[in-house]
Amino acid sequence: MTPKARRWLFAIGMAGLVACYLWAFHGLPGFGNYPGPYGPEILSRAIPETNATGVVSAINFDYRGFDTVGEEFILFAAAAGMSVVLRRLRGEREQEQDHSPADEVMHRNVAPTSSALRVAALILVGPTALIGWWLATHAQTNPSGGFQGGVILASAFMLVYLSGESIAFRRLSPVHLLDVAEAMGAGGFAAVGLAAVVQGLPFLYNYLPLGQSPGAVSSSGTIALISFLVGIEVAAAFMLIVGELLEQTLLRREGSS
Amino acid sequence: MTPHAVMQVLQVVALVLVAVGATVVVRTRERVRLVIALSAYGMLLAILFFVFQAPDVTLSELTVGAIALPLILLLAISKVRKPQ
Amino acid sequence: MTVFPFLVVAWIVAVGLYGLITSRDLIHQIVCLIVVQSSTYVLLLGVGYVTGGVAPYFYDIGRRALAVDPVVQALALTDVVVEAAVTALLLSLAVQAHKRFGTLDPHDLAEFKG
Amino acid sequence: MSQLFPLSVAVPLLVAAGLLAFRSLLQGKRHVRGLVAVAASASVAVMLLVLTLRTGAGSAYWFAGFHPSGGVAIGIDFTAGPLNAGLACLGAVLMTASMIFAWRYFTQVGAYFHVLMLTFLAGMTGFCLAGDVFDLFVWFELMGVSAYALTAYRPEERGPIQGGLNFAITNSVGAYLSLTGIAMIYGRTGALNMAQISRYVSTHPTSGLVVIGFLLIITGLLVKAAIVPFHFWLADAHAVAPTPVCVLFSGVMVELGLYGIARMYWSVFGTALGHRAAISHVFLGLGVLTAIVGALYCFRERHIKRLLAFSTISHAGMFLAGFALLTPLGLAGAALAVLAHGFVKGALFLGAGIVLHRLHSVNETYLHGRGRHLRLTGAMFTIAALGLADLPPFGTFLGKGWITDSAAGAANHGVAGGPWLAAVFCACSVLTAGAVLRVAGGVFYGLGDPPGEDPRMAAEANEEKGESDSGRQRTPLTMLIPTGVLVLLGVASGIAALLPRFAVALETAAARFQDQQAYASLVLGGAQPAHPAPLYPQVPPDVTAAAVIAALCSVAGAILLALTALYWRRLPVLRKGYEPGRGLQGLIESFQSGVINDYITWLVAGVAALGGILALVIR
Repeated sequence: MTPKARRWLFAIGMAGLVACYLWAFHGLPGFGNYPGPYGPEILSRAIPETNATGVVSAINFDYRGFDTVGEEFILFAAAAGMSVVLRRLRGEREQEQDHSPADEVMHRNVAPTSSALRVAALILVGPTALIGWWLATHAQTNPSGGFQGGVILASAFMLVYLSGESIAFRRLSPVHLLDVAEAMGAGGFAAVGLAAVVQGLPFLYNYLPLGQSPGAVSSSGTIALISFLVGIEVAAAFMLIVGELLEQTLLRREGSS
Repeated sequence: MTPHAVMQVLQVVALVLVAVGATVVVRTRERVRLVIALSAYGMLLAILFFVFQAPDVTLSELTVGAIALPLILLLAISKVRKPQ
Repeated sequence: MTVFPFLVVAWIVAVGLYGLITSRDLIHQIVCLIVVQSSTYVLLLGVGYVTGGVAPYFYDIGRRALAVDPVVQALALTDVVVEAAVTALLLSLAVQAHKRFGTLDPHDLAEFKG
Repeated sequence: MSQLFPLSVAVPLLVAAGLLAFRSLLQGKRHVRGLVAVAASASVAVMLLVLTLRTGAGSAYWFAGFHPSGGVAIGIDFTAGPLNAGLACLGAVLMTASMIFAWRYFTQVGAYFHVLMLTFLAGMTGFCLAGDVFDLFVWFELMGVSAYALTAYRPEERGPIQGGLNFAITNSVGAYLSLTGIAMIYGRTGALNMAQISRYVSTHPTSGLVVIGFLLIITGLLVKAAIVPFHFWLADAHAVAPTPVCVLFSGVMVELGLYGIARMYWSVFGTALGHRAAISHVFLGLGVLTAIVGALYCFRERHIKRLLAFSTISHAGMFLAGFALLTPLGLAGAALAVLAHGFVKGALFLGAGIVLHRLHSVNETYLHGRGRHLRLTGAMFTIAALGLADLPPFGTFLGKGWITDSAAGAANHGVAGGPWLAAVFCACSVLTAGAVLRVAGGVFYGLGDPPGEDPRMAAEANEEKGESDSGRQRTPLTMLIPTGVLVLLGVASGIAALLPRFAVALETAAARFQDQQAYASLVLGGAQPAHPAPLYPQVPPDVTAAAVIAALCSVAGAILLALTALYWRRLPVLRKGYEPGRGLQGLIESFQSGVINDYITWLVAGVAALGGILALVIR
């Protein structure tokens, strides 16, 4: 198809699609008039049933926890898929498992980073990791959860890289350990669900004590546990993703220097 | 102005910014600028979600849309800069 | 205001898809795909909004306060993860394609048809 | 039994996580890894088989124990009926077969292969059983992400990786449009559970929102099902993906898209959309168009994997036509045809995999006569090709027979269809099976004239070299046995369908699948609905003379066509410089030039066109 023909076909098609959208929006209640009943029903049950004051987390890790199992495994499959796709090409490939990835990087010239940036980045590592940890463990009370916490935890490690310590990055995130952590996070989530099945309860049933008062950090049973596991899985998956791309970048940089 | 009216103004402003942001991202063809535009777009979306009363989504959009994704993109771009 | 957020959704989809079909750079196309997906977040949060509602967190406010729909927020969160995963995988495919053929132009890549 | 619901998804996921966690421990122990993965997949197949046989009128399972209250679904549910659990079971069986096949297929099967195959399996199972539209989307995406990665498995080899990219981008756009539809429907009904949405939309006046919501939700599924004009990605993905993965793409993933469309129509939107005849015409038109386009593309293809992929597109069109008749018999026929096609097409792909493994090419022209020594493979490939041509007693014969019988009596039901559908099916079967038989005759028996030296051929010959382990002189049993078993299962499905008990059960299951009210009360009320007896058939559908004649015609036609294609140079009419299929090239390129931009343009245009048609017929 010529670009011109394509544009014309697209223009007609898109006009039709937008018309479809508008026709559908016409049938929606106006903005700000959400009619329910799903949301209000959950809002009225969440706190008495789970002792979690963060209702979104209660949905993500309890009411619709099964969605989150799928979601974690999407991330899991994507990280595994990246490892598959980015496996080094034949020419660059060393014999598998001959030496650890850290060794490979040791011999490379990494571009120098300015010392001010290094210091700033290193100083930020601690607080960032702390924030990530806090977010991952406070899903039940605050607008946070394993997902956001996990990404921030991963970015703490990325700061280590930014500080120029890419050797340290490789040491901190050897691929095997990350794989294990990721599998533990995602698999642990599924295992928490299966533990309920073993007890004769429905999958993912919230079988842990809910704690005495709503809003306490130790409240809400499996919600907090699952959020923590999701945090591990997300942090590991993101570090793997970045690590895979980083390794590619380093390989290239070496090739060109 | 009542709080509702203030909220509404904020929402309209955020929506307009998001619409403009999306257009800018799509119109940007140079790769590094594209990443910067995408990061800014993620930030705008985060603001929109905040005024939509969704702090949870705001936080993840900030961490993913404005930071993690642009970072991954940058790494990928540095990988494909020139044919070897 | 009653339909404005939804019009923005339609606009985002339209520009995202426009970018996707006119682009000759895979990286740009992947970014356009992110834009298309971002329309779904806006739509999800838009349909669940309640005028005058607060965020669904009851740590320090009364339990009976009017709140926006928490379900769409949970869905949007899931959606964000899906976006990150799909994008990462697509980028790795693009990197690989570039490595092999030295180009990211879909038209050039189509020459290597199997 | 109810615990089988979560186990059928959780087991493959946990095993996948375990394989990854113990990756370094299992380094070099490929047999342990393979055994664990095959065992997991086989156990899922058994669980789903039990679920299929025991579920009866259908059953629902609520995760985390959140049962619906007052007609509002609080949590997420899985529902199983014989049709959807059976389809998931087909997926698990094909998965097991292809993992066994892969055992010696790759020089080294990395842990990631099994991990991704198992997440793919979990995605398929979750998709089949999900009773919640957003949950459906999540499993759809898990299936998608695993499939994109598997497509690009072994990217070291020379070959077009952008097949994977085209696949991923087209499917993602479809999925996001689906999600948009889900959000729209949620904005009105405040529900994500299919039964709850169905109750809302059938008791409220049908607005544009419902029509477009339905259209957008099925867009992602139409893309997955490779229905014209959403089909372009499929052949690209098949050309790149490793052959064991192609078995799953063709045998079950495409059919899952069709299942999703049927589920959305029959469990959610059917009553609201009303106007049965109009909807029926729309889907029948799409199905027939897809069947014909797929068959034409199939016949002109020389790359065996792409050829088989186009044959899948053609068959997907026929299955869609079966669903579009909106009768229990049509749906039962489609279900049976899907089952048999899954086995037969799986066997054909595995046969192509053996050819690739032994002869290092999937180019039909290059392979001419080179497969003579692969006698067993050739025999199995040929028998499976005849199965594709509806040879009785393959299940494809009765499945398509039921569809065309139902179409012939369509006038009585006030829906689209007619005796002409049998002719269309026959023509498409002749074309696709003729192409496959041409391959079989040329490659395994050296029939036909040796092809002239094609300058492109030499370049293409080594294209696929090395996807597979090379230098072996024998075909391993781990490759031959799964292929043979799949051929046998294809025959067995047809013989089973000749038993009155099985046929009645299948048609009853189809009738229950089409009972929207019963589904809603099963899910939301938890009750097995009591039904007036006459709703369900008591007598098995006849094996009509028309169906037998049609099947024999298509077998004979396919053989004739294959021979004509092999010996066309000797035919006086065709001798003068005519090359079959070449004239189409320019026409095809004016529609699409193999770039993702074109695919997305057609996707948008297709959705808009469907929206316009639906707007006209439903008001």
